Amino acid sequence: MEHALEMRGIVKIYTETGLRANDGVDLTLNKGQILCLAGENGAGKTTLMKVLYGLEKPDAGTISVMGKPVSITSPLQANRLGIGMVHQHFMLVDDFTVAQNVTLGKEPLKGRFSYDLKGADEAVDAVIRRHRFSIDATKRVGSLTVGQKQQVEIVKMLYRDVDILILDEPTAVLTEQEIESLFITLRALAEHGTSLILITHKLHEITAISDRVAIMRQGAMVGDFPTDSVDGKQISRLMMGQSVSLVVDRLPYTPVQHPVLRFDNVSVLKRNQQRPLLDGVSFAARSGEILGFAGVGGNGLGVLEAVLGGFLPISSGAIVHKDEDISRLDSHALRKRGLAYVPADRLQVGSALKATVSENLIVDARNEFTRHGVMQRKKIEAHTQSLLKTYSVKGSPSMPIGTLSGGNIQKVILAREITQYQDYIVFSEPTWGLDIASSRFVYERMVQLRDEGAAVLLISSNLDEILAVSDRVIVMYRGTIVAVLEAEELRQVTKEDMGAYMLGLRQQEAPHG
Amino acid sequence: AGSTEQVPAQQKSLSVLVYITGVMAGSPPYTALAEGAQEFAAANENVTVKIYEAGFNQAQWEEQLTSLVATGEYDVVLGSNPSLPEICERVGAKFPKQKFIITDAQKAGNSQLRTYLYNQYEQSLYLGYLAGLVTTSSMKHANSALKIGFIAAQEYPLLNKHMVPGFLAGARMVNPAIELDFRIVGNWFDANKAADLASSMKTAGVDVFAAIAGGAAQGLFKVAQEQGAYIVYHNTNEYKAAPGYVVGCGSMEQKKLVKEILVEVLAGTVQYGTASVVGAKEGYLGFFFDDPAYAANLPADIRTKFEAFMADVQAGKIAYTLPPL
Amino acid sequence: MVDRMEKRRVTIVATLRNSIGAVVIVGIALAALVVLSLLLSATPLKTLRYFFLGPLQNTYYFGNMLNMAIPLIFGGLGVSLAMRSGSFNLGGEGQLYSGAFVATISALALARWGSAGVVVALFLGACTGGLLAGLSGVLRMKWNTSELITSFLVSNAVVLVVSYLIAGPFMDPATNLIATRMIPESFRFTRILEPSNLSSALFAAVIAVLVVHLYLYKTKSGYELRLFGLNPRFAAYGGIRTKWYQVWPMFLSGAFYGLAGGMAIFGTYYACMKEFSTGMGWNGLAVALIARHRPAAVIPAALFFAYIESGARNAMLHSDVTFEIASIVQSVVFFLVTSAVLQKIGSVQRRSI
Amino acid sequence: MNPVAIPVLHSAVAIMTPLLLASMGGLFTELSGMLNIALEGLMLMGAFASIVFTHFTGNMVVGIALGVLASMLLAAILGTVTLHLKSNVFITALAANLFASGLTVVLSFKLFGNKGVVVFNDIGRLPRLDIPALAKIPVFGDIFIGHNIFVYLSWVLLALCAWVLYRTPFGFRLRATGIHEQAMVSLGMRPSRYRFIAFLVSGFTCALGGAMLTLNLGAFVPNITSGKGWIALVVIFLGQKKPIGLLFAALVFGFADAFSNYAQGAWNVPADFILAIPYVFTLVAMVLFSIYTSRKNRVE
Ligand SMILES: Nc1ncnc2c1ncn2[C@@H]1O[C@H](COP(=O)(O)OP(=O)(O)OP(=O)(O)O)[C@@H](O)[C@H]1O
Ligand SMILES: Nc1ncnc2c1ncn2[C@@H]1O[C@H](COP(=O)(O)OP(=O)(O)OP(=O)(O)O)[C@@H](O)[C@H]1O
Ligand SMILES: [Mg+2]
Ligand SMILES: [Mg+2]
Repeated sequence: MEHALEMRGIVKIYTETGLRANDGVDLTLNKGQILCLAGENGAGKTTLMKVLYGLEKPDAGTISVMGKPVSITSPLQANRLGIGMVHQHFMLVDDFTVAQNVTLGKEPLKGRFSYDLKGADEAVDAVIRRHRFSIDATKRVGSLTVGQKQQVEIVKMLYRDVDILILDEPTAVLTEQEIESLFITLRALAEHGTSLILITHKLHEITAISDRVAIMRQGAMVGDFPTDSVDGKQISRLMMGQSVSLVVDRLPYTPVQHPVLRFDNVSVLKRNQQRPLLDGVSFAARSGEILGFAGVGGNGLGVLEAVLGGFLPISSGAIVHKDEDISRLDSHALRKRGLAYVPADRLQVGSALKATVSENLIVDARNEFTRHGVMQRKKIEAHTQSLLKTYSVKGSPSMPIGTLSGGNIQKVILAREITQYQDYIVFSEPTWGLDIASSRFVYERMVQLRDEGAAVLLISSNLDEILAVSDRVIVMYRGTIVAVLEAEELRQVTKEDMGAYMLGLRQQEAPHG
Repeated sequence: AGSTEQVPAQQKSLSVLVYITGVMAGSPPYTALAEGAQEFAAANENVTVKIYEAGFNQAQWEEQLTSLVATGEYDVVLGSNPSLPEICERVGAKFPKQKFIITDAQKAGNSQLRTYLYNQYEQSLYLGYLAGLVTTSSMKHANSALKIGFIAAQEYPLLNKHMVPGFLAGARMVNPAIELDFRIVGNWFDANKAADLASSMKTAGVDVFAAIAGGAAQGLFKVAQEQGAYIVYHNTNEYKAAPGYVVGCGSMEQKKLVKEILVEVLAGTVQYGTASVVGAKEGYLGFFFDDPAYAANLPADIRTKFEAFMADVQAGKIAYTLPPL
Repeated sequence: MVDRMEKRRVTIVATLRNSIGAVVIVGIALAALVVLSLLLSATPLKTLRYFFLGPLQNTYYFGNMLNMAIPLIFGGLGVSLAMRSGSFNLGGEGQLYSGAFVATISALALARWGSAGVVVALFLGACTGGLLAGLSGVLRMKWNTSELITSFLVSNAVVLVVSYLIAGPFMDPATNLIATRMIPESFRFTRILEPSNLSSALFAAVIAVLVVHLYLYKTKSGYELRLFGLNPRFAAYGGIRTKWYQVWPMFLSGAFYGLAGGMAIFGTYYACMKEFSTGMGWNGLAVALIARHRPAAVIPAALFFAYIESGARNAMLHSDVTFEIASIVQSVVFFLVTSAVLQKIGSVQRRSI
Repeated sequence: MNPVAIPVLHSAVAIMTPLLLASMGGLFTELSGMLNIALEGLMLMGAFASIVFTHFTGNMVVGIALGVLASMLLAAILGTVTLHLKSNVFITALAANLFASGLTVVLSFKLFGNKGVVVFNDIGRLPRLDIPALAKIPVFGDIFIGHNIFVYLSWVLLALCAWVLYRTPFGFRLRATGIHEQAMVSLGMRPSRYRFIAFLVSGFTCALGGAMLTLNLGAFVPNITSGKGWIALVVIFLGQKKPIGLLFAALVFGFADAFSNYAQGAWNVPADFILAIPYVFTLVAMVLFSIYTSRKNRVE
């Protein structure tokens, strides 16, 4: 069978840090094959793909496509060679519609010069329907949820009918349902002879979708098997050096009844938005529990996060922290009261990519490192060093945090927020794009906090995560609470039931958190 | 008290610095100053001239003049600006042998300094008188309104204290009811803004204009020709700038004065320490009667009235008090 | 410990690389000057000599060059502060001019106070500039009106008003210059390097650079300011007062411009002349950009700028170069001065295998 | 309608035209993600070159065309230095302004032996649009008819400009470049190419704006643009970076300026204050607009 793609001895060194992100990597891909590229955070997967897509110039190595040796110096060339890439981070123009984003650079014309907008809508709509996506070609991308944005990225490539499609962690931000439909699409593509490279950290996804799995570790290729010849344990052992399970053992559930944080009938309205973003939401987060919030993108999880973080003022109702009304407080005031919060968007909200690791680490504890308004460099240095050690972050205090891999960035954020926390802490999508080890690390920390008596609020669109670590689960639909599950009920509940709640097909009567 | 300088040997070479406080671009008086000196140098092979344009920023004039004087290359500095004397005094204090001769300025009692002040009040007076005659006349583009206009690039003492009041006073000698519409462009080059101002003034009833606006005056010339209005112009012959519409041009004999000054310098007879006011009587301010455009553009009755007035001015028969600068 | 040393080594290497790049740029720029003067000057050699050596040929020119750099340093610092916080201050002209004016009239009013008056007057001048720029900051904070444009508009209006005040109510009747009265002797900075105009304001400038550097990199407020500039959403998330950092840096940058004006008066001119500061605001901005908003780099940038400026001035004074030719030559230098590509030429690709 | 307003509005329409033209080109660079402060210099270049070439070729159309080329050449230099030598666009643009102001005078000295005003008597008046039928329409006719062709050209160009930006692939790519450069790169397009073209466009329209200043006058005055390029930049922002917005914003400034010209005669307030009116007026408009927009999308 002919190789669609063959990479030999790829070496990529980042001159700023002198780090060998790829160190003589070989990779082959057959026609119509789905290959999963796995590996811990910072293993070099994205780098390898950037090399293939012409975004990074390799320091050594050869690439041949469809048997022909090529040198790919720009994405333009990659496109010409039929290679398409869906990036780990969105490459979308928010102000444009879906169709305009998809057709950008390959616009249908009306006459000789003018852009056939209608034609674009139709063409893109056709692609969307053919692959059973759920997005509207005429909608502004800015108004979409992350899940839908991810779909746009994929449609972008399908529209360009590429022969080799790279997807860098496309599932990280998708919900069960979205992932399911994505996989159907990908299989269909493979049937039609498209070859796919899919980067993911989730073992069951690897087994579910791939024909072959290639595993990277510290810049090198450490394994390459037919998927059916290996099981999850082996894969994770190859990735991490030891096998990792996501089950974390914990103390029995004995929450203090008195709530730390309470929402009383909270609503958020916004001009020119037909329905409320949050609609009469009431719940209480108690000390010593992990309270999970599940929901499909677009149903208020992000809003809830924004409200908890103090970015979005509420329109009615009250938020009560330790018997004090904090409804009107902004982030600044909330932080003063000890808000600890791991945001979903770790790159835009959770960190300043150009700032150094230590500058990122001390942002909400900065007062502790100042005397008479002057920063105490030594103290900060020491603090950073120790945290980097305890959280085993690959990176040094003076590096710009932007040069760390996704997993390491998240570790830095966790370290910061956990040190900051006093009595409650918010995690939003804490394991997006994290490898198993890192994910487990996050869960261990969450449980540890809970066992120490924290009220942990976990906002996540990842059902396995919710079900794995929550003591109670609140399901959101269209900005309202449709179900609250605990104890037995929670242990009984199946993913299907959850799905029904999340899609608004089913609803508890008068659910109260 | 004037202190006469030692008479030097006849063939002594002379090096002159013409210090332009601004740029020659678009400024007839500065151009005349420079050309006068250059022509004199051309006529006397032992005379050399350096022209230096110091730019519009008055704050930098002293530093640059100091740099030039410090070289000791120049026997005398020629300049033309009311504010130069005080700068020259400060620079001169550092270089006691340096001599300065400044026109368009007034300062007595410094033995390094000789000044000549053009009586711009007087020129504005007779140009204003002509404007008065025109606006009250029945000439083609003259209207019934008793309103004349003055467009200036920017405001400065000589303008505010001599030219504008003189212009109005002159017009009021024709008819005390005449009003003056005075407007500012804001800079020396926005000719289109000047044009907009001019047409706005035209709609407000102005039919005769004067302008001290450098390059921006182009805008006035354009509007005058397109919309029909008359112009009396200071210091230079600009009849051709708007043929048929420029009805009178005053003259300022900067070149003549410069050459006479340089002759005195060569002869060593400069009355340093004294300040003179020169005007129509002395023959340094006048009017371009001899240009055919003058006779062609103005009806006989106006010309006779104006020439009579001019004669009186030159004879010193017109009574006015020169406002202090 | 080892890490510390390694870090130092890296930074040294980096700075060396940058300086090589800078040299390359200056080299090219100067080469361009040679070509231009060959084209535009009848006495190219003379022109070049005065252009390059003029500013250094005697204490007078050298002092004046340093003096020219002083307001550029203050202005450059101001802009750098604003830029670091993600604001753009295009109002330098008006802020500097009004600062100078207020400092001057305060000095005249406080004539009797002596040296205490100097401090107060400069402070008031700085506040004036600060408030003008701060206004743009407030507008951005409340309704996110582009501070870039509002500062520019405010400045343009203010320049006219100040000019009116100088030529009108505050004009010194005793002079034919359009200027205020002279500030009292006791307010004038001592001249150093006579006969040049250089004054002790130079030390103030150097101190200011130090202060700003320490503020930005050593204080909590400076840290917050920089983070806000790097990522406003992160700053908000981290509990930093984002509203404050839309106003405060603008205020500071205006204040430094105002100070630049005051220093120019107290150190050099002694009276506020009409439009004396034309161009200083823009030049301060240019200096900040050449220095890539690094306070420490503002000094060399300002000196470079002043060197080019006075070089041009010198060629005008002593050769046949005119005003316009000088500005063409300067423009060529500015075309190249910030080029990153040329910077790279200096940089040695570092391979660690 | 009162007799004062008509002439004021009439001259407002004329005053706004060079600003509108320049701001159109500026809009392209702005949308491509660059703050282009070289509009002033590009205008000056066009102003000088087009009248000089008209003088030498004796044909206004050819003259303007060559003038446009000259300005685009300067824009190309600016683009190359900024994009390919990766220089700070603000500094290079300042340089371009300095360059234009110097070069125009040097050339006019070399060509006409005069550093000052150069009057070209051989250049006819700009053709005007006088359609008696339309001119008769009461207010409209008085305000919009009888201007020189540049006024109407600018409206046509504005429509064209809107079409290019919102109805052609180029327009979408240009705007994408400004909003999300990486998105363009990842689709295999070169942002620098679109930015370079944007520079050329700004050279093109600025030249026309400048040409109107000199040809309208039949003379070149050093520094004749006197800050109009900067106002054009303001117009872009006040116009919310939208073609139709430019029209509105340019009119706001044009009106304020025309009004201040009138006010100088009508009020006795120090001229400097009245000269400040356009800036203050524009500032107020700017603020009011941003208040309006911030109110519009706010969480209640
Ligand atoms: N632009 C850069 N400059 C310097 N180092 C970089 C840069 N980009 C990535 N790196 C480093 O290269 C290594 C590999 O990064 P890469 O993003 O390829 O890892 P990854 O396998 O994609 O990890 P993840 O699963 O978290 O995305 C990491 O250690 C990262 O810190
Ligand atoms: N921080 C915020 N400020 C203002 N409006 C917001 C904010 N977050 C979300 N919204 C609005 O709420 C709508 C739905 O919210 P959002 O899509 O975030 O819900 P979600 O379920 O959190 O989606 P996701 O989980 O993908 O973030 C969005 O269209 C957006 O307009
Ligand atoms: Mg990756
Ligand atoms: Mg009349």
